[in-house]
Amino acid sequence: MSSFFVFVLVTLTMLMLVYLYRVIRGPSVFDRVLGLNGISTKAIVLLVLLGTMFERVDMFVDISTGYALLNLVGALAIAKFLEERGTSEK
Amino acid sequence: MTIEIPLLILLVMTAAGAMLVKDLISSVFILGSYSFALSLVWALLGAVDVAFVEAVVGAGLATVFFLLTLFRTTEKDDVIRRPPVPWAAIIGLPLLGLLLLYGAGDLPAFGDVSSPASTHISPYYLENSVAQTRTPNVVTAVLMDYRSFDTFIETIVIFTAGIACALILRKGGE
Amino acid sequence: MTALAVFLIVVGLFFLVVGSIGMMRLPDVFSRAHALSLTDSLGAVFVLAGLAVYEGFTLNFLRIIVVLLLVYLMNPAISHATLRAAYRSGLRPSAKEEK
Amino acid sequence: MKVFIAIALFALWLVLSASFNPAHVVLGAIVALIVAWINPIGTPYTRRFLWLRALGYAPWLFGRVVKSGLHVSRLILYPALPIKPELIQHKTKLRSEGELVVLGNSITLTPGTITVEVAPGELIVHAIDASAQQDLISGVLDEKVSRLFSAWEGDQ
Repeated sequence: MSSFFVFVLVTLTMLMLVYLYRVIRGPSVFDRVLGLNGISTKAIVLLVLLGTMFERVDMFVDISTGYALLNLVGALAIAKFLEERGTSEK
Repeated sequence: MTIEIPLLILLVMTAAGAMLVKDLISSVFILGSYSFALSLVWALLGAVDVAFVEAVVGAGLATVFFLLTLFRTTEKDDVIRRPPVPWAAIIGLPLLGLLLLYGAGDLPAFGDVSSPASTHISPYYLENSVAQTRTPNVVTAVLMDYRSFDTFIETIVIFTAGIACALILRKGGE
Repeated sequence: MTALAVFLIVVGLFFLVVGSIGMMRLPDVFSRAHALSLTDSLGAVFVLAGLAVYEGFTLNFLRIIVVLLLVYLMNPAISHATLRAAYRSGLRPSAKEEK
Repeated sequence: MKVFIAIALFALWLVLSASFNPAHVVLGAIVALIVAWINPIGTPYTRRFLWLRALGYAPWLFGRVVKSGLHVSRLILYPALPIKPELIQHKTKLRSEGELVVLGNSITLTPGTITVEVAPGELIVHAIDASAQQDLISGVLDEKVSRLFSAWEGDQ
């Protein structure tokens, strides 16, 4: 079971690399926001997975709850500001 | 450990990406993902409280503050400045580094049992913290229980700094 | 129980992989948001559900469920906000984007 | 209603804190009561949300989500990428904030469609291809959401 978890963990990290490509390349600001959001979703899942691997889910779930809430606040703030400013780039 | 390698690759890639990208906004986003990766590494090493702080401050607050600053200024640096070559720094800093390395030679070896850091109070924490505080992580026990007032005041300082930033950057200020 | 957990996690991984393939392939912001928020949050929900099942029906099960609900309610809100910002700042899906 | 919110908050506290010390439990109860008491519920234009019917709605929605998730996955994996993204205007009879929130979120949750802009009585939806819009055009979603709320109340 533990090797299966390692497999899942490595896969998730690889997927984060894909999203990182989108963050770096993404033609518009919104692509970057979406990419960052994808990375943080993976990070939330990864944290719970790490907790299961270390058998300390109670501790790690707290972090991932904090992650999720902050991610929500941050993304909404970013969207709000992008909306007010309009985009100068394409 | 094999688990850490992809995360470390991710860390190096995000750090390099944040430095190399021209557009400042994407640099901010890449820094955000760098924080995510870094806090995953902390969590993997077992330092859960550090991971939490990294997630909250690095990935959450810092990104928003950087963005607020960028919206107040322009996001592209269109003037190319060439600062004069800092000869004093180029010569002086390596010398300082050598001095520090020379000083580091006198430090006790890593994990030395008889070093001052691990003879005074650390054994007491290690032996008694679980019984006294019922917190499984010693670092957390020291930070949150034995030195809770210290941590509390630190939190107040950080909170004040945050409020000050929010007031300065407030929308429609002046 | 473990078999069910593995099954759920594998299904979730499938959706996550599809989501990131979509992130690479789809042409503009609006379509990419589909790949991100939907297949992706579906995948995350499946993986989290698998982990919860693996954990067994204790208090930790409930806590993972809380995280799961949070992810599930949060992702649509974020993608909607991002898309609305894109729409209001003048991006349209029909406009061809230069790569 | 406030009592209900307080109980829900208290349950959340219990689950997240996972400690049954009397001190912690009492503190949680006090905080839950204060938070529920401070926050106002709804505006005059709110129709009440019926929680029991939501319990029936959620599994149905999840079924739709999985089904159309598979559909979108097939679209993405298909080599020719047969998508036809377009913005559509969706007229709806729903007016109140609560209904619009539930409807918009449901549309966004269902793969293939995302709510882009919301105004009372009209939503702009981005759909990835024609078959993803079916639920919307046939009006199933509107009807289901409308049934989640009680009759109008307040000074309308």
